[in-house]
Amino acid sequence: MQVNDSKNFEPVIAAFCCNWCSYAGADLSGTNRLSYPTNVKIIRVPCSCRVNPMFILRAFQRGADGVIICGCHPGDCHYTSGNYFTRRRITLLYSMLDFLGIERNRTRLEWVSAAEGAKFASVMEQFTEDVRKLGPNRRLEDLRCRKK
Amino acid sequence: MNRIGVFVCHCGTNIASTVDVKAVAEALSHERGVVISQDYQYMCSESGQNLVKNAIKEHNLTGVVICSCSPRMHENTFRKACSEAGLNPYLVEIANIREQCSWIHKDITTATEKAVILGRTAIAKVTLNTPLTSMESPVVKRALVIGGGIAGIQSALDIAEAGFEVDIVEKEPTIGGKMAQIDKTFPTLDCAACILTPKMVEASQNENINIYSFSEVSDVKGFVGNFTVKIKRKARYVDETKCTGCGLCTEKCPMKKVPNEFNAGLDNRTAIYIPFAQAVPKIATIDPNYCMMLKNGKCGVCSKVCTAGAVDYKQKDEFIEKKYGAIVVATGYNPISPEKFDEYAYSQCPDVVTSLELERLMNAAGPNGGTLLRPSDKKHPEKIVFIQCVGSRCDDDRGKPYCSKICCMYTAKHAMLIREKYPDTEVYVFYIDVRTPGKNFDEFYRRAVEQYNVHYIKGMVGKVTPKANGKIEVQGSDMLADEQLRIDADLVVLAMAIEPDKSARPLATMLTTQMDTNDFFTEAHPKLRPVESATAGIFLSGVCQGPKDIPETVAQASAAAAKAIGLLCKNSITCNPCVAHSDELMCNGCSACEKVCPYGAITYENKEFRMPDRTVAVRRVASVNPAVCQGCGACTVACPSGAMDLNGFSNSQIMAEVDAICK
Amino acid sequence: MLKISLDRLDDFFARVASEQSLYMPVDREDGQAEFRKWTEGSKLSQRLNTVRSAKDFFFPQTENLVDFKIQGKNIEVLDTREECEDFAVFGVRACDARSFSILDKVFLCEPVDSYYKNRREHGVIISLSCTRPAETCFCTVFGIDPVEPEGDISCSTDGKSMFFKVNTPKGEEFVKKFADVFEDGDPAQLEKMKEFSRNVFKKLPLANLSTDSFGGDKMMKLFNSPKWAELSEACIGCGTCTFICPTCQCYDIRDFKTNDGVKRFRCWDSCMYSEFTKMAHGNPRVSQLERFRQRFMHKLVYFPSNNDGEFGCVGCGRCLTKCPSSINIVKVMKALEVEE
Amino acid sequence: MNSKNENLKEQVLRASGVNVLKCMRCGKCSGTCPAYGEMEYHPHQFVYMIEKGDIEKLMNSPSIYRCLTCFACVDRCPRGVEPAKAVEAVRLMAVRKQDGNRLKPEQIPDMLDEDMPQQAIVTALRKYRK
Amino acid sequence: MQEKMKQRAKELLADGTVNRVMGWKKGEFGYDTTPAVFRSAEEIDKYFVCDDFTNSNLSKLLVKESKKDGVILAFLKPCDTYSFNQLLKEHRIDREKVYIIGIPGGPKLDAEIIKSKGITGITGVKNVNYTLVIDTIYGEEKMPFYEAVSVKCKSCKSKKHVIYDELIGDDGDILESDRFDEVEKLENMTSRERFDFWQRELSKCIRCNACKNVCPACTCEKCVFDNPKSGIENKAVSDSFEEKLFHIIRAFHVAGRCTDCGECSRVCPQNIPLHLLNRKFIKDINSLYGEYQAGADLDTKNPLTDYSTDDCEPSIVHERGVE
Repeated sequence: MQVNDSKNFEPVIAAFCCNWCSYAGADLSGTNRLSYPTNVKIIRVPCSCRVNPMFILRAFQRGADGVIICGCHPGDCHYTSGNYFTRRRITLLYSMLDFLGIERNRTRLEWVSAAEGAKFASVMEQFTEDVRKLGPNRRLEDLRCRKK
Repeated sequence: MNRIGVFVCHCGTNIASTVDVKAVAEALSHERGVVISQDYQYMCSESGQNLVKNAIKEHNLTGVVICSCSPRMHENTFRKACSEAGLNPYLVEIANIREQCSWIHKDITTATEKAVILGRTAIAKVTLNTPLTSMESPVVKRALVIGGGIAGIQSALDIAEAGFEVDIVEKEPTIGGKMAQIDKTFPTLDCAACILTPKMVEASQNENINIYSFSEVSDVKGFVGNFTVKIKRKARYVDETKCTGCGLCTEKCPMKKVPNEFNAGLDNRTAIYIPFAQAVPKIATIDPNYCMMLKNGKCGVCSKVCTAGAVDYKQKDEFIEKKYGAIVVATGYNPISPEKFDEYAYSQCPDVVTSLELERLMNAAGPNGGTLLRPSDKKHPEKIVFIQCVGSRCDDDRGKPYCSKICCMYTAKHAMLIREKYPDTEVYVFYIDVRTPGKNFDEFYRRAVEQYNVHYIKGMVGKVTPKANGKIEVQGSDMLADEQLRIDADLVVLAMAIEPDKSARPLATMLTTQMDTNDFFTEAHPKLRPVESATAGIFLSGVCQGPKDIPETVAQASAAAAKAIGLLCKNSITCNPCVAHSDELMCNGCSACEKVCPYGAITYENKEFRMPDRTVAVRRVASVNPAVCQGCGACTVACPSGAMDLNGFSNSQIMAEVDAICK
Repeated sequence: MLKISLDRLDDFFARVASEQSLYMPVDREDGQAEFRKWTEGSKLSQRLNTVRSAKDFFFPQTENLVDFKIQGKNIEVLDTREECEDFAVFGVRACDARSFSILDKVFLCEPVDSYYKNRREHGVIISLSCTRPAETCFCTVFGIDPVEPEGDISCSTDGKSMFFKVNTPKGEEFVKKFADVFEDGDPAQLEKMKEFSRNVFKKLPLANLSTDSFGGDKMMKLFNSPKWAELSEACIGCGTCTFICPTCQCYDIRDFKTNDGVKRFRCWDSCMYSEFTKMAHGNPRVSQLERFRQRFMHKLVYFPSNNDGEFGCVGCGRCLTKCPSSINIVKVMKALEVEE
Repeated sequence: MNSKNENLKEQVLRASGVNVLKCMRCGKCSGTCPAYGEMEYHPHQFVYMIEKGDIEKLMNSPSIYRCLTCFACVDRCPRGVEPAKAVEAVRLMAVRKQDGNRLKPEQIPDMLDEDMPQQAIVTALRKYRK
Repeated sequence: MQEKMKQRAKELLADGTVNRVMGWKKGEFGYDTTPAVFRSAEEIDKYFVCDDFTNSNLSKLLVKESKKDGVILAFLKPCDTYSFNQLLKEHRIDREKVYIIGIPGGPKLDAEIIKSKGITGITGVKNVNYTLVIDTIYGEEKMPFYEAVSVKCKSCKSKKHVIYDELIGDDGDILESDRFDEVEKLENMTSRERFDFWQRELSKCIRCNACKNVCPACTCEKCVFDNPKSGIENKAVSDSFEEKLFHIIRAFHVAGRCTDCGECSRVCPQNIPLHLLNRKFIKDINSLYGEYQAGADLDTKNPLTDYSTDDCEPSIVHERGVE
């Protein structure tokens, strides 16, 4: 079980990955045995543009300490334009979260192609470290869901 | 009540060595809804699949979770297996405990913990899965080819050969396109007309092919397998069914000062005209911009001389509507205008010509009957300078950022042909790079240099100045010699960049296909689906997708045809059931979803609804065409009311996954 | 009569707060007042009323009823109720003070609402008489004397001292507990002030509002009045009036899925909401007209008909100030009265 | 390449705003240059040498004063590289090093010779001396 | 002005151009005006009002009204015409059913501001040369007009009507407003300060839904917060997370559609500066994707349903301003 005292803090990280690039990139990092922290749990979505801001907030509500969205590189979207919409929506959402005083490093958007297994692993490693430094998510949590 | 079966795969030792699979199966057996939780050596093996199938029957399962390798590997395998056992294939979820767990984590305790969470997440999702059925949508067994150049002709012939009806829509009075204007083809130097015109005739005679010349596509509705296309048949003022193509009218027409497009404007034609001798269909067309009868009602000569009584000054544009199963886009290209490049003096000097003009100057059917003469004084040019990359590889708005691909080769061709026919002519080619990737291409270029002694100069021309003595001073740099050259030439030939035809952009909008910033159609995948557009049922043929030479164009045309044939062969199309759908009761009709849909899958209709307050109201609501939707989900986020949801990746499913992960 | 001189009032607050929670109206930066827990330096607001009423202390917007702990396939039920600690609310105006008699009728009749009861038993209401009413005040219409407010203890000031009148045994106990801070005082001056205040109330624009047209016996006539359509036209269906109302008492019971089970809680609900009392077939009141009518019929007709003629409104005027469209019970009463 | 050159290159790039990496070595700049014959290093070489970091060679070359700043190369470069601006930046570097050493009007008559283009003199007057 | 409006309304009713008139109705105390539909000249004579307090935006009510039979006349202030246009763009209003008369905008007054100055017992308010003369039961009070101007009018963005059938009074211009100043002030705070600010403000929320229900951009047939299927439905705040979720999602849903009419802040019973959330989105959209004013016209694409291939990356959020 993950222990959430500040000394031994293990962040919970939700990673939304698009099926065509980033999920395949994650698979590749697996195939190449490139390790990244166990804290990262992947949710498969058809396209990064499927990620509703609701999902991100839901994750924070339920106890996630960081949320990362991964999609195809701009221009490479399987659905031609999905990730362009993602980029606008998520930029604005992250900016709003920042405006509300939520720590910036809890959210991230990365473009990871199916060939970038190594990038996937290093992005996850880095993101987990950044979130770990921030400590548990307290500014956007639902107390009713806090782990005892 | 859910009855879920969990099956944990060892994948030999791939999973089992770092994940305690038995512990995972045990832990997941306590999850709500789980009635059976088992582990097995190789779940994807036949006996593994049988294990799952038997469990489905024995426990009457309503959902299956396989903890194994990536769904990208075996999701389909397990879906098929479950389907065979009578469970809807979309009630299967895969927990990826190999690529995402056993392969990347070393510590067995934490890896097992993570595997349990991934399993739990899949269980949370499968609990909300609904059975999905793939829709079938019928296919109209007819194809439309837009554009009647070599690409369109080839695609049409191939589709027709396979036994399907094809319509070609060509905006000019004849099919043939740019290839009809070309003299010889590289690298074989065979005559373009000799190989193209038989194909044109073949197209006109094939009973499966129907040519709508002098026509344009004005509206496209529908989706893969079932497009409804409105075609505008422009008035040609000649009855196609009556005209025999005898050409008498063109001889008698008093209006003889119309620039002849076919000869790149180097000579004139009449107001009623047949573009060239081998035109298909060979039918006269009246140019309303020049015809005196149409302009001021005075003349009528053609009508008088026509024995067939085909001339009809009262003809109007007509619209016809037809259904098609597949559409092949072959709208082709045009060279860009040299007007913007002042330094090359194109507009100041008639002896600065474009390559296409040179093509006509050298053509036996051209203005000079095949003798190469300067347009200005009809003298034989003794020194000819070719300038490559005019407007290609250009970073500013005068030109195009891409390489036009064909110029290096046709310039070599021109140089070679000139040196062959007129050995006393000196030929210089200014180039940046000579690009010759293709079968026999480099050999061809080397032949021009070695055998025909064409002077290739690495460098660009900076300035072209027409001089009083009729010579043209070409000032350019020779970068290898590091000197500036001045050549007094008699003829300067500009290898203009090519650009997609202007009709392509509005067409792309009608077809809801994507284009790049240069107006080339975007293929569905640059490597793996190069002849399909991202919109299902629309295929790309020829230069409309990117610069190509003739063999490449023909190859792509046939490939596009093959794709279209593959579609037309089917009686119906099975659609991916993981598509968006709108809850009409919640839809506001605001059009946000429509605007983000890359496929044009969303349409609106006004429907009558019984409202919660028991009144009846007509509301504008969205509906998704499942045959067109590809399931990206962009609309689900654009929709503020949440009326749009995506099958297989619904809001509630994803949120359940989030909950399970964060638990 | 018990009194504390005004300059020693803060000492009194500090004394009470040292032993139990004390809430009182304090000013916010935006010029409105709200009940806050007393801390060192808190200043009693001079405003007439708080945005939210004192009902919140006894019937909070949300409260947890029971927890279910779910582990695998097992469900464990956890009663989360605890005995409430003693607390006092100071500065409750006459209207809010009367609201408790209305809420009590709802929550303390059989079956008794143990959550509400628990808080009522432990909370002392110290009311404060009004001297400077607002134009929106119409408590007198419902027979409330703003100068002699109800509550466990009622306070009035003569400008120099705060006088305390004990009304209930709970109040008696409270006064005894803090007996050391009170002095004895002569309320003569106070009576004069009260008389003055009563006269001010008579001058209020809504002082002459009549309740004669309302009550249980006119139920069907009022229900069928054609006026509702026009009245409800501008209602945007928000819950502002309900949530700031001291007497609105409707709630919904809902489940919240936590990471390890379910929290069953209740939260205020508003009859103005389209989702109010939603059942399998939907909300029985399908239009905003019906929902709008429900709220005022409840306050002016249904409630009095079930409760010996007592109206469900105390005339605090909050809905008059806060309604986004400025529609309110007064406009409703006037419109329906004309018809009468 | 030593670090000093890198530093100079950095300065030239910053001062000129030119992106030398956009050059595709077509030579059109040199093909169009009216002062080509006067120059030791030609416009395309300027671009290439700046890319290599050979700034000092350029600074010491009279070429920098032969450029007429006619901007023909800027106008015609298909890649938008703007060689004249690069030349100008190198010239500026050289001049800055010479500090206040400027051309005075009275010095001009001595300098005039047959070959020197009028425009070059005007430019030199406006700019600075060798 | 009011008389002209009444006159014109009666004319249009009489000649059958319209069968209803939407405007405002007098209240009890001279400041509490109610949006109302008038059906006859008598009603107009008796109740119609347009004064310094008629600040509510009528556009949203036209969604419902334009579904009824006949044409309705609506008096729209400049800011209301933006909302109207935006609703038109989203196919929420039938243009044919509405006859718009553009009327000059504010500045309109906010009675709450007058009351917050301690003035009470109000029975009438008059504007005498930009001094408010307030009758109260305690006697006459005075205050400068501009001190009582409502928050939304203080940073007016435009006095230009973007849609109308006719105008009463002159059309104005788009203004240079300081409406982003407050947003900027917050942006310049530290993350912690911003968090504290919003925690303090949003914790006041009682989830009355007034902001949502009054908002002309919130015209969903069924709001996600009322829909049990959405997974985020809720009736009352139960945890500090809930009100953040509500306001973030609401602001996000109206992003690119919010015309900055300021109704949300006007109606908030707790005076939460909700408009700052919307303005933050507007400011971001303007600076990242080019100037965009929702409702300004019917053609420009909503930046959230549009894109450019060279849009900035979200990391821009991480790079600018103070953490």
